[in-house]
Order: sequence, then structure tokens, then C-alpha cells
Amino acid sequence: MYKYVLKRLLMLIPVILGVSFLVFFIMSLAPGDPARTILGETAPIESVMALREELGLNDPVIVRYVNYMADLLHGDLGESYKTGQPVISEILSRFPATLTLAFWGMLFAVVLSIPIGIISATKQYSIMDRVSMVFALLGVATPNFWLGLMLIIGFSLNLKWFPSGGNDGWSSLVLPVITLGTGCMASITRITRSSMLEVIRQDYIRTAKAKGVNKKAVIYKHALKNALIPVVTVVGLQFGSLLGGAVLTESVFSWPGVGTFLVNSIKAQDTPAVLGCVIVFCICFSIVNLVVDILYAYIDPRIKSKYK
Amino acid sequence: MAKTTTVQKKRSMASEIWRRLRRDKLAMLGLAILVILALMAIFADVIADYDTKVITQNISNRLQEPSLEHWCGTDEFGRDIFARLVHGSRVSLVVGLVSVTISLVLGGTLGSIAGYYGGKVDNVIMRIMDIFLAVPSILLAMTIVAALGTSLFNVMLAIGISGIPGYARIIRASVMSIKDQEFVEASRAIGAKSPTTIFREILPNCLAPIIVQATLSVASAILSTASLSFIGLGVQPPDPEWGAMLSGGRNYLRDALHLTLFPGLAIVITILALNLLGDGLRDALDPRLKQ
Amino acid sequence: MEDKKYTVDIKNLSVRYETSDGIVEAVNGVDLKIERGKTLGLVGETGAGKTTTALSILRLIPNPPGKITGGVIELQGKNVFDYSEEEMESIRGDQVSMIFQDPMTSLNPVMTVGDQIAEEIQLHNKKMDKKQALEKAKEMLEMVGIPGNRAGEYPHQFSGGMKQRVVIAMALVCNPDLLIADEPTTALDVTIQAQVLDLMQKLKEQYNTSMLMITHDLGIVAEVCDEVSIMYAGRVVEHGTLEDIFEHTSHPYTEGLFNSLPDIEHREEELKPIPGLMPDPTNLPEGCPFHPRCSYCTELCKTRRPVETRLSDTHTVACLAYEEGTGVSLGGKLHE
Amino acid sequence: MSEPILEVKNLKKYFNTSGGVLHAVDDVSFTLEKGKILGVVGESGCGKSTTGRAILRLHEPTSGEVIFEGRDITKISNAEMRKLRSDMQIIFQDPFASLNPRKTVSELIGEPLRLHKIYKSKAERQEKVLELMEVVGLAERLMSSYPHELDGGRRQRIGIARALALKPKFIVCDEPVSALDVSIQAQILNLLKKLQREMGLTYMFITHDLSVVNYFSDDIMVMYLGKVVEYASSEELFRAPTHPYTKALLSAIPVPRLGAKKERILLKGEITSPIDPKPGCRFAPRCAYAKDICFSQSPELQDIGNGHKVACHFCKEFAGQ
Amino acid sequence: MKKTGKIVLACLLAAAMLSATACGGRSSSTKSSSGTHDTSADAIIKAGMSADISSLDPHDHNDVPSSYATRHIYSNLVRVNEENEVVGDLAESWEYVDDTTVKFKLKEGVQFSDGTPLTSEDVKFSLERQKESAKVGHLVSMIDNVEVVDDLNFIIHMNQPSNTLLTSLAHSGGAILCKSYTEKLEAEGKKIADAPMGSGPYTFVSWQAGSQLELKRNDNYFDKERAAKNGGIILKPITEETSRTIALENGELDLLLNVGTNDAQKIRDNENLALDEYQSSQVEMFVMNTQKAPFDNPLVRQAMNYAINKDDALIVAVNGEGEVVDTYLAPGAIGVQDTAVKYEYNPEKAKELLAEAGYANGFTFTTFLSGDKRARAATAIQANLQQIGVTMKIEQMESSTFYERTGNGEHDACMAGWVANAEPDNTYRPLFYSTNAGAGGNRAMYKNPEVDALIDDAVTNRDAAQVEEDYKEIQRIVSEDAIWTPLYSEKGLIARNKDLAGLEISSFNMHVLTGLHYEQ
Repeated sequence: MYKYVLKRLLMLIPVILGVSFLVFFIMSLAPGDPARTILGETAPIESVMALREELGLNDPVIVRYVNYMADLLHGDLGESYKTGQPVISEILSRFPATLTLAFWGMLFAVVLSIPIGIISATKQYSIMDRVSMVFALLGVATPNFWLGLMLIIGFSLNLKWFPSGGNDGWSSLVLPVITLGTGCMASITRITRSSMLEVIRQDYIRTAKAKGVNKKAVIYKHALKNALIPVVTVVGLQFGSLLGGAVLTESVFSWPGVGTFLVNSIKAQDTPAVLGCVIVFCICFSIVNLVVDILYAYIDPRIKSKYK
Repeated sequence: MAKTTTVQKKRSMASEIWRRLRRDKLAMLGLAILVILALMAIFADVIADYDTKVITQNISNRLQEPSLEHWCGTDEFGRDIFARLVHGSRVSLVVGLVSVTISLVLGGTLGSIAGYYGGKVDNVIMRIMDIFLAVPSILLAMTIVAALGTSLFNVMLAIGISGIPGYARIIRASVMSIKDQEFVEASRAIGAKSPTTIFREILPNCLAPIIVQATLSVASAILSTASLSFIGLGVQPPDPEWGAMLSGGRNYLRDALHLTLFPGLAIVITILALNLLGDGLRDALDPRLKQ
Repeated sequence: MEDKKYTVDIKNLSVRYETSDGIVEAVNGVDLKIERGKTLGLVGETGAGKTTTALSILRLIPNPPGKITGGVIELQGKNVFDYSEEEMESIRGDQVSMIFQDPMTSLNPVMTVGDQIAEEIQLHNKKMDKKQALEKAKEMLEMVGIPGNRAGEYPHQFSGGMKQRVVIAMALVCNPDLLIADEPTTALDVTIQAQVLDLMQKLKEQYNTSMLMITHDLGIVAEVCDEVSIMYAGRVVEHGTLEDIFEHTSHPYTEGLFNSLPDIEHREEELKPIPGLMPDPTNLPEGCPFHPRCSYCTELCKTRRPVETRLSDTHTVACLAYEEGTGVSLGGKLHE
Repeated sequence: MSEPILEVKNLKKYFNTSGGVLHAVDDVSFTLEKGKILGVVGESGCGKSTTGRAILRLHEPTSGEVIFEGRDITKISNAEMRKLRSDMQIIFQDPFASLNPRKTVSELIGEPLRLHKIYKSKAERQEKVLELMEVVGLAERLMSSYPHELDGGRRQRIGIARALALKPKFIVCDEPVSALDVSIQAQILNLLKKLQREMGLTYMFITHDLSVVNYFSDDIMVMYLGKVVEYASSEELFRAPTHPYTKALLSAIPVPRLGAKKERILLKGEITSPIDPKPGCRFAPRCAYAKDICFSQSPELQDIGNGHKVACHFCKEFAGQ
Repeated sequence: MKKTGKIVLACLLAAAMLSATACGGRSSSTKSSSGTHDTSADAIIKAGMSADISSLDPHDHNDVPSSYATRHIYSNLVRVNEENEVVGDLAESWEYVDDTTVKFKLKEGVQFSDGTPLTSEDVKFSLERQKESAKVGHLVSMIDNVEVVDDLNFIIHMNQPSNTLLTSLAHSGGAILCKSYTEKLEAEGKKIADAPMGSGPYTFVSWQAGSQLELKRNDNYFDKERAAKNGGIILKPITEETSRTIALENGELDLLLNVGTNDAQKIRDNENLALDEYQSSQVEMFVMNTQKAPFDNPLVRQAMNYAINKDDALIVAVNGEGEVVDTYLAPGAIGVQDTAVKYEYNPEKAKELLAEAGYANGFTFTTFLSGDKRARAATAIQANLQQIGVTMKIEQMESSTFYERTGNGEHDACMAGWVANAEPDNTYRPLFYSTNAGAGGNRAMYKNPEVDALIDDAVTNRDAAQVEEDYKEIQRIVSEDAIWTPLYSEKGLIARNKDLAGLEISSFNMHVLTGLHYEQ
């Protein structure tokens, strides 16, 4: 098993190289002078030139890319143009906030959408199926920034239940988690429903019934375990995109996560910061997928035997 | 020997699917909404003339509540929100359709090549797709728009490109599942060249997952455009686009809620309709789900 | 409750499926009896209603779309349709158990073989704990020729033949009165099929279980069954002992089946297939359902539905040729 | 003895899988005369289908020669092979999977004609399609029906019509009837026999059903785990089966006649894995008569009299019984 | 019937969710948690800002949010008081020995918060460190070297005479660091930004990027009357305007340093809150590229000034929270002159001027801009110009792209703004000097040698009255040339709890928070 994990982690390197080249190339395409953006409108031209020199913005793209990759190889993500702080510390100071938000958001989505998926599969075309599907679809249909704003007005301003933003304590977590979680409920419900429908049609479910297993146990003991396999993959993929999705939710709730930092960095053309974030996202994404694959092996013995 | 002529009702695949789809009420609701939307988009000029209603400003009656004269009230420039929503539908649908076509064509070809030929080709293509997938789509779109500038076409291009990996995966999976079926081998047995086999035998049978993915990704394309506008990288003023209207109104939430309520509702209803139709199509196209 | 003569007694059972293509009359008035310890072969082609009849005994017809529209199924003298769902669950696997056709998909891929058998044991004897149940499961595996220590392995680690043995072990572990086998060996190779049939035969005798063997292979019937019912378009067209069916074939459809089979001994003989198409269950013909493909068909056959005529105390047939005053004749003996 | 239309020499087809090299077809050789039917029988995994497909190069053979009408087709280019396909055709097992669900009957049958541009105009092609439908017993009105509207028997007739469209000389029938019901099976077998007689076709008839192969074919080839274990005329094979596996196979068939109960040779154990097989006779682990030589040296096909060949070290002794 | 029942239910569900939030929106809440406040001198004051702090190193940032932090941790030699005059802070007194040398005397007994005494060595070290900084080095480019006389006296030698020395020393970049402390930190490989320590009224407690910065009162601050009247300050960046205002109304914050213009009226109506308004030094303008047709023709530029209704722009952009301007500097800026030509809104006159300039049937051009506030103003202008037959296209882009393209002069016109600081030259030189055309800040690409000369004289001429004259003349010329259409100056707005007092407001956003405390 460990050989497999090692191989997967080594696989990460070409992906990171690819991603960093892709993003560096796109960013270099953009017209715009980070130095002037950082110093603001009122700074005189001499200090803009001085900053450009200091940040090495005047060298050709290839040179800058090579320097960047050289630093990257010994794990140094370089300094952010805007703050001068090492990118890695900027991200690490914000990453726990994004991770907590993504984790609770995902938990919220999974806890709600899997039961809905199961109910709507077992009672197909019944009223429960329709209502739950529409509720899940509302999740994906509502732009999460709009939902966020609405929740702030409803629950923070009028009902005073929750703070309107910031990251202090549990109560400030509730609204952002609901906003982020509803976004990925639909796809989890949909995959759970279709996977359950698929499994319920299998012969071994009929065998279980013929064995005298009662209705509930057939669903929750036999069918669910088999149906969870594709669901785990989708949850993995969703968690990855959740990290990206947090960008909007964070800006609405002034959540000090990597998302807001990334949006500002892109606007300020702060290439090292953008690259740093994307690489960290990419690593996190791959680790999540790796965890999903390992989880796979525990749920589905057929896969575990392949690795022994 | 009496030959019983049981008249076989002539039912082609398409009419079969339509009959099953018609039974799904929510899918019909979705379709009805989309038809209204499409009509609204096509006849936008008839409903509200662009120059006089959509972009003319009337600072005096700004931020008016919904009234008989202005069904959805007026925005911060005093422009009629309903007129802008109608024209906004045109922008959203165009963005949705064009970006989906881009992802479908590019992602589709890559996916079918990877699926059909397999081996090294498949590996290379899929690794590149993994790289695209590693970057969350909204970020990819943002970087592209920031790089190429915020014209409508660039927004469509950005969303289209960020949709490619999704399509490549889905089409590769269905091509691979169909490639091993016997009728593909039969087509090779009668001497058909590979491209003919792909386009005449395999792809027509991959329509089901493609159609479902298309409807769902039009929805996510509209959502992405709105998100891009929300962070200031979307469509240019004074063009009406739902996301831009939403982000424009976000500072007037407290005393002019209608500024964000109606564009938000427009987005929710459109995407809900697309998802309902997409799910309905998935069940109708899946022969095994025959009741 | 005195020992009833029949383990299972089905009277005038009819079942229909309401699908989008129309109403499928799967079973139209089937009568079927199996004595204790005896094996009844249920023979018929696709769409004859064999599996639906079997599933009705266990009340496993998926509803919707299936609906049981009439008839009685008596198990140990009590009608199955009167039982509540809980009671039915306690009967399934204990009094009556079933083996399905494709061993590849009949076992739960994510549960070990031992657990799947132990689950059934614990279901039907509450007092047994997990460890004891696993022990009993291992014994049962040994009896079907699988080493007990493989109880901890998963289904994908067994071949097709071995998986079918596991399914048989699972079906017989609670010593049911009736074992329903729905084409148990169709998916297996000939040599493995021989092993499995031989195993089923041994276990049947050892447990004195009655068996309903559903198959389309008359060769298997000849080897394993005591009595045979031939089904066509949801009705039993002929029923009798092996001797009645093989030696005194009476119904034209049964004759057609025998003529369609190439005979190992007489190579040269030209096959005489039954002409025409399989009956369309949503649009069954009037009168005798077999008349469109029957070479002795008369105008009367097209309108009048034949009833079951008793030829001997064991042999019955449903064909107008054997009813008085129908003027239909088959011209002497059919199959030699 | 008309000259052989097809000669296969030491045909091999290996697949490399994650677990090792799978020897699907391992050194198969035989000749097939024009107008004859060769039955190929064996249990699942014995390589009979792969052999049929390798001959038509639907699976590129790993090595060996396939001489069709004097020309070794393993050496020719893809383009030439495509032209040759009009002479060599195949009928598939699963009538549901071998027809493109999106095409009507006339399109399916017309496809080969369209591809090889046999007829210039659409009308001429349509007329040929109708003619073919008549030959295989399909009603004209089914022209524009879709496969999903028809039952298994009629779909198999479409498959046959497709195969006949290019007037082939040699057809590989890969288990054409095993997915059909008994009554329909007999109709299709009679149709195939009639076509063979009328058009002088040569069949390679692959099946796992021994009673069908006995009725249908002139010669029979029994295969086990990629190897040919016995080759004889069908009535010779049924009269005097020599190879222990063939005997076990014949004894295992349930015969639909009372009193046919004969002592049955029950093979012990399971079929071994075809991946990286060990030298020696592949059947040795399950053979009651296996000796040491069986486990070390793989037996060659030896002729034990008037064309009856057996691949077993002790075939001479068995022939005596 | 069963099926349609389901559809009705689905719509009801959606409506229910929306109404819960919608009704909330209607009733703008007057009730806010009045809640009791900690009126003691140790109360921690929580302030909300619109943007995040970029760095705590005074030589590594040049933005307002960061200066709120560094100005309260460090002190400067001199500071600007509420009347916008430069007064001594660490410096006791100073005198111009000649045009290029100034002698300074430090106050006695001043210590850093860790007790180390503050000497001229620290001043020399800080000013030299500032010279190397890319971000604030330009402010002290005129200083040649600092000569230390003794612990309390030092002389600044300038390489050329400049009136901007004192105002530059008052800039947040002029903060005085502790030499020994900084060198010890940098020797251990740490950064001063992570553990700032100065001689200001507060000491650094903690900083969570994007979340909050916490400062604590420095008890041995040298200037007793200006010592902090509160126990400490917490600065919280909340970018979303609506959430920021709600945080104040909920009582989560005591003070808002930036107020959304749309929420200003809500705060005035709320009896628990108070809104401080002040003239800011910010001005917004519509700039025309004088090198590109048709804006190379002054008549066309004047026509634009007549055609644009500044009131529309004011209402649309900042909800009316500000005043329309004719002067090129904001009313609140130091060095503003009222000699600008007044162009009242007169579309007819604009049409005449256009006809006179040969553009009777109008023309089409593109305006570059960045940021939605300027986009709203531009949309209003677009409608105004439409009435006189001129079609204005808008191209919104990212700020970095905006600066690059306007820097290269690619624009026909653009929307811009300027925040003046204490030194007038830091406004006139970048905006009007010919060498600064384009990237330097002169987006009108205006090249007028007469104006250049006036700007140079104002910086070197010692006679304050003459400097005044120079600036009056510049204002007259540029407004006559109509290189811009000045639009409005946004009012400075600060919202606070009505019982919170003691805020020292500055017109160029250099507010002092030491005096904040609750009265009861």
C-alpha cells in the first residue's frame, strides 16, 4: 500500500510543474504593472521603477520563470510582491480558515444530501423524491454569493442570531458553512440517488430479500455500502472545487481564508502569490483524491486486493 | 399457417425518449421555463427597446420599489430592471450556449481520442486534463479573463476552457464503455476505417451522457459568468448581465433589496429549470430505467 | 397440523406487469403442486412466466410494476398472500429459499462469503450469536465442497462454479422445505454444471427438500426432476411425470420443443423448428395462445381457450384435441 | 478433397495483463476445405472466440500464419485487409449488443454495401437489402424498425443478412444461437444450413453446446485453455472420443431422453489460469490419468487414424478402449 | 392531481426561503444593541476598515490601512495637527541653517516602548533605511546624509533645496525605528514587520492577516497629554460594505473608519450611532488625453465640461455623499486654489462648441476605468454625452491593466481620482508636470512648459506668498485648458457609537485614534 501512496505523491510533481507553467504563462500574458498597483495612483514614477527593479519585473518572462522554478525546487514559494512577506507564510496563516470552512461546508453538504439521495432513490417518483431533489437543486441553482448576502440580512441583521462576518468562534461559522455547503449538495444527492438506483437493481439485492433480510437492512446494510463507492469519489472531487468555491463565500463573509487573498492577488497581478495559492490548492486537491482512493480500497475489497 | 400481423408501432428512439420525458412533470416545468426564457431572449427588443428602456438613465426616479410602471423597480441609475433582466437573459443564454459549445467540441474530441485509442495517447491527454482539473474552474476563468481582458467573448472563452476537463472525462468514459461492444467490432469487421467507426457508430451512442452534461453545464456557465461579474471581472457596463446587476446592487441590499432580489431570482429559476430538464433527460435517456 | 401432502400448492395464479408499453400478462392461471421431497421441473422459453411464478411464491414481485391479480399459493397449508410482510420475511430463507441464475452477480461484492451465510443463519435463529453463526457457515461451505477457511474471502476471489456453490450453501443452510432454483446452471460451463447438479441432487436427498427446478434445458429435466410442467405464454400447457412427458408427449408445443433439439444419437435428422415468433405478452392471441405457431391449428383453436384435461392421474394437458366434441385431432401419437 | 480455402499454421494470440501474459490462443493449426463446416467447441476461456477473431484479424495475431485462398493475410496491409473483408465475415453471439441501436434495419443491412460502394444508387442498394431480407426470412415491413423493437431471433437474422451482403466465401459464426430460445435456435440453425448449401459457404462454427455442434458441423475441433486437444469428424468424435477432456465433456451433456443415465466422469478441481501457463499438458492438473510426463512436456497433436488427431501422450492406449 | 400538487409544493418551498430574507430587508432596523459600554480608560476600541493591512514595516508599505497601524506604533520627528500645520513630535525644535541644511533638536528622555532611549543614531538609521525602501524612499530622495552631532542633535544635509522635507518627515514612512532592536532582529533572520516595536502611543500585540490587528496602550509614551485615553485598539478589515455597517449596528464594532456611501443615511437615522463628516482631500475626475484627437482640441474639452452633469455623477457614484467641484484639487486638500474656471452644466453650449470645433454630429471614443464606483460615474457621463450626440464606450479593467494601458497613453479618456497628502507638490508635480505624462500620474498627457516652470518654482522658492501665487496660476491655466472635467470630492465619513468621543480627524485619512474613549 505504501508503495502506491509514494507513487501517487511522486505523480504530484509533474502536475505541479504543469500547473505552475500554465498559471505563470497565463499571468504573464496579462498587461498590467504590479508595481504601480501596489504603490497606488499617487506614487511617483521613480518609486514605481525602483520597485519594478527590486521585484525583478523587468527581466524577460523566461528568466523570471526559471528563477521561480529554481526557488520552487527547494520549497521556496518566493515573496508576494504586495506584502513582501514570504508567500508560504501568507498562505499558511490563512489556510486553516479556508480548510475549516471547506471541511464543515462539506460535512454539512454530505450529512444533508446523502439521506436525501437515499430517500429519493428508495421512494422513486414519490413526493419525497420530488421535494428533496428540488431542494438539492435549489442548492446548486442559487449563486452562493447571493445566498450569503441574503443570509446576512435575514439572520445576522434582523434576527441577530449570527455575526455578519469575521472568523471568531462557532457562531461566525454557521452562515458561511450553509452558504458554501448548499452549493455542492445537488451533485452529491444526484450521485447518491443514481448510484442507489443502480445498486437496488442488482441481483445480490434480490438475493438478500430472498434470504429474508428486512426492508430496512436491505437498504442500509447491503445497498448503501455498495452505493457509497461512487459517492466517495464525487465527495473528493467536490472538496477540491469547494476550496475554489470558497473564494466568493469568503469575500461576502470577510472570511480570512486563502480565497480572498487569492482574488486580491489575481487583481494585483501578484504572480508569486497566485502561483503559491494554486500550488497549495493543487497539493490539497491531490491529497484529497489520494485519501479518497485509499478510502475506496477499504469500502470495496475488489480494489484492495489489487494493491496487495 | 396463419401469420399474425401484430402491427409494430413505428417508434423511433427520439419519439420514445420524448414520450418518457413528457411523463416527468418537473422536467416539463423546467422545459416550459426555458422556452419562456428563450422567447424572452429572442424577442427582447420587442419587449423592451434597448436604447430607450435598457440603458437610458433617469437619475430622478432611481432605486424605485417595484411598481406597475416598473415591474421590478429601477436600479441605481433609474433604469428599468425588468427591461434589463429581459436583455440580460440574452447575454446569459448566449454565454451559456457558446461556452458549452467550446467545452463540448474541444473536450469531446480530446475525450473520444483518449477513449478510443487508449494507451499512451490516453495517458498523456488525461494527465493534461488532471492539470486543468487541479486548478478550481473559477480560478482558471479568473486568470484567463484577467489576462485577456474582460470582453464578453473572453468571459465565454474562459468559462469554455475551464469546462473542457469535465467533458473530456465524461466522453472518454462513455466512448470506452461503448468501444468494447460487439457492434463496434462488427463495424470494423465490415471494413470501416477508425474515424468512420468513431463518428458513425460510437459517438451517436454517447449522446445520452453528453446531452445531460450539456444542460447541466449551461447552468454552471451562467453561474460562473455571474460569479466573475460579482468579483468585477465579468461583463462590461452598460451591458445588462444578471451577475453584474447582482454585484452592482450588493451595496444597496438594505434599502433597495429589489436590486439584487430579481436578478438573483432570474439566475435561480434559470439554473433550476436547466437542472430539472437535465435530470429528466438523464432518466428518459437511460433505457434501463424504463418503467 | 398433519404433514400436508404438498410442500407448495399453487392454484390459478395470475400476475400482470403494468409497463409503459402496455399490460404484460406474465402468468394467466397457473396450477402447480410439489410433494415433499420431490423435484418439479418448470420448463418454458423466455417470457413464459417461469420466474414470475417462482417469485410469487416468495412474494418478491417488484410492485410497481408487478401486481398479483388472482390465485392462491399454499405453503404448509397456509396461503402466502395472508402473511404480513414481517411474517413473509421470516419465511424467506427459512421455509422457502431461492437460487438465481447468474452466480457472478448473486453475491454482495463487499461482504465476505462467511458473513453472507452467517447473516441468514442469525436471521432465522435469533438465539445464535455471530461466532456460532460463522462456525455453522463454515460447516455448510465444507458440505458444498469449499474449504471452510475460505469463509473470510470475498466473492470476487471465487470462480463462477464456486460462487454458485456458495449460493446453494446459503440457500440450504436453514434447511428449507422448498428450494426454488431459477436456471441455476445456465451460466455455467457444461463440466461445472455437471458438478453443481450432482451436488444439488445429493443435498436434496440428504435434507429431503422439495425443489422447483426452472430451466429451458430438457436434458437437465430428464436427469434431475421427478415431474415436469411445460409453460407457454403464462399457462401450464402440459404436466406429468418424466415418463408421461418424454414418452407420451401430448401437447404440440412440447412436441415442437423436442423436435427443435439436435439429438446426439441421430445426427442426420433434420430439425423441425416451431415456426413463427415468441408470443408478445402485451398482445396475447385469442383462444389457445399457441395457435399461431401450432401445425394442427383449426379455426376453433383461434377462438376457444382450451381447459386442462386429465389424461391419467399424473398426466394433464391443455389442448382442444383432448376435449370432447371439438373435432380437433393431432393424428396419432406425437413424439415416439 | 477440394483444395483448402483456409489454412492456419501455429496461430498464437497473447494478451499482456497486469498479472502476466495471458495465452489466449497457443499454437493452433488446422485446415478448412471449401464448403465444409468446422465446429470449434470448448468451455469458456478456452480461446475459441479469440481464434475466430484472430483469423479475421479483428484481434491482431501475436504470431503464426493464416493462409486464405493461398495468401497469408497476417502479412498484408490494413487497406488490403479491408478489401478482403468482403470475402471473410463474422456473425456475433449477442443479438442485442451486435447491432447499433441507433440504426434502422435497412441501414444496418445496407451498411456493408454503402461502405464498399457496391451499388452506385441508393435505390439499387435498397432493392438488394430487400432481397437479403427475403433470404433471411425478415418481413419487408420491418425495413424501418429499430433493433430494440424486435426479438432476439429476428435481430440475429439481421446479423446474418449483414454478413451475406458482400457475398462472402468464409463466415466465422461465433456462438450464433447460444443467446436464443430453443425454438428460435432451431430456425436459425436451419437457415444457416440452407444458406451454406445454396451459396457453398464455408463456416467456422464456434459454440460451447455439444449437441448443436454435433448436428451442424462436418469436423469438430475441441479446445482447452488455448490449445487444440482433439480434432476429428463429428461422427468419429462422438463415436470414439479419445482425449480424457473430450470424454468428460461428452459425458457431462444432459441428454433429453429417459434412461440415458450413463456413468458420468466428474472432473475434479477448477480450470487453471491461462496466465503464464507452466509447460506440460494444460489438462494434467484435472486429468485422472495424468503421469509425470504430462506435467513436464506438452503433448503434440498426433494422428491416431483417418484424420482423428489427439494431443495426449497416452492417446494410443486410450484409442484402444 | 398528485403530480401538480408536487409542483405547487416546490414553488412554495422556494418562496418561503426568499420571503424570510426579503421581509428582513424591508424594515431597516432602527433597533440596534445599545448595550452598555466599558467606559473605563482601559476599554478596547474595535474599529472596522474597508481594506486589509499589507505590512507592519513602515518602510515596506504606502497604503492608508497599514498606516493606521504603523502610525500608532511608531512616532515621527514631526506631525501634522488638526489645523494641517507641521508641529514637532519627537523633534523639540529645528531651524534652516541654509537652503539645504536643517539642524534638529530631539526632546529629552524619550524612550522606545521596550525602554531603550531614542537618540539621533536611531533617526540616522531610520532615515537611511527609508532611503533604500522602494515604496517610500522617494519621499526622502532630497536628503543627502544625516550628520549626528550628539544624542539629541543632528543635521540633515539636502542635495538640493526642497520645501517638501518637513511634510515628508510627517509621512508614515518617516517613522523612527530603534536601531539596536532592528539590527538584533535582522541578525536572527527575523523581520521587523513580524514584531514591530516603536516609541508610539501603542505597542503591538498580535496580527492575524485578513482577520484583525490588536494594539495595547504604551504606558511610558513620552507625550503625556497625547497618551492613549483607551486600553488598546483592534483594527478589523471587513471588505463587504453591507457586513461592515451591520457589524457596527450589531455592536460588534465601536467605529467605522470607512463607511459605505449607501449606508450613510442609515447611520444618521440610527439614534445609537453618530456620523462624523469632513472634507476629504480626495477628488474624482474625467481625464481627457490631450495628445489624441478629438481631445487634442481645447474647444472639444471645454464642450465636455459643459456637457457633463456633475450632480448626476455625484448621486450615482457616492449616493450624494460629497460635493461637486470645479477646482482640480479637493476642497479639503492643502494647497487648493479657487482660481479654477467654472463650467456650469449647459448641453446647448456644449453642442455649439462641438460644432465650432468641427464635430457637429458628435464622435465616438472609449473611456478606460477600474473599480465599480468609477464605472457608475462613467455610466452617468455616458448618458449625458449621448444627449449631445457623443457616444462614449466604457472599458472596465483590472487596476494593474488600467495603469499599464493609461501609462502608455492608449486611452482616449479615463476616469481617475487623486488623494492629496500634506505636501501640495506631491499632487501638482505628478498630475501636471510634462515629464510625468502617462505612467507618472499625468494621464491627461499634458505638456505645458509654463506650468512646468511654475511647479519647479513652487518647490524651490522660499517665499510662501510667491508659492501661493504659483499654485493659483497653475490652477487657472489647467482649468482654462480644460484638460479634465473635475467631478466631485467624496465626503470623508466616519461612523461611530454616539457615546464614543475623542477621534482626531485628518482630511487626508491620517486619523489619530489615541483619544478614543466612551463618555457616560
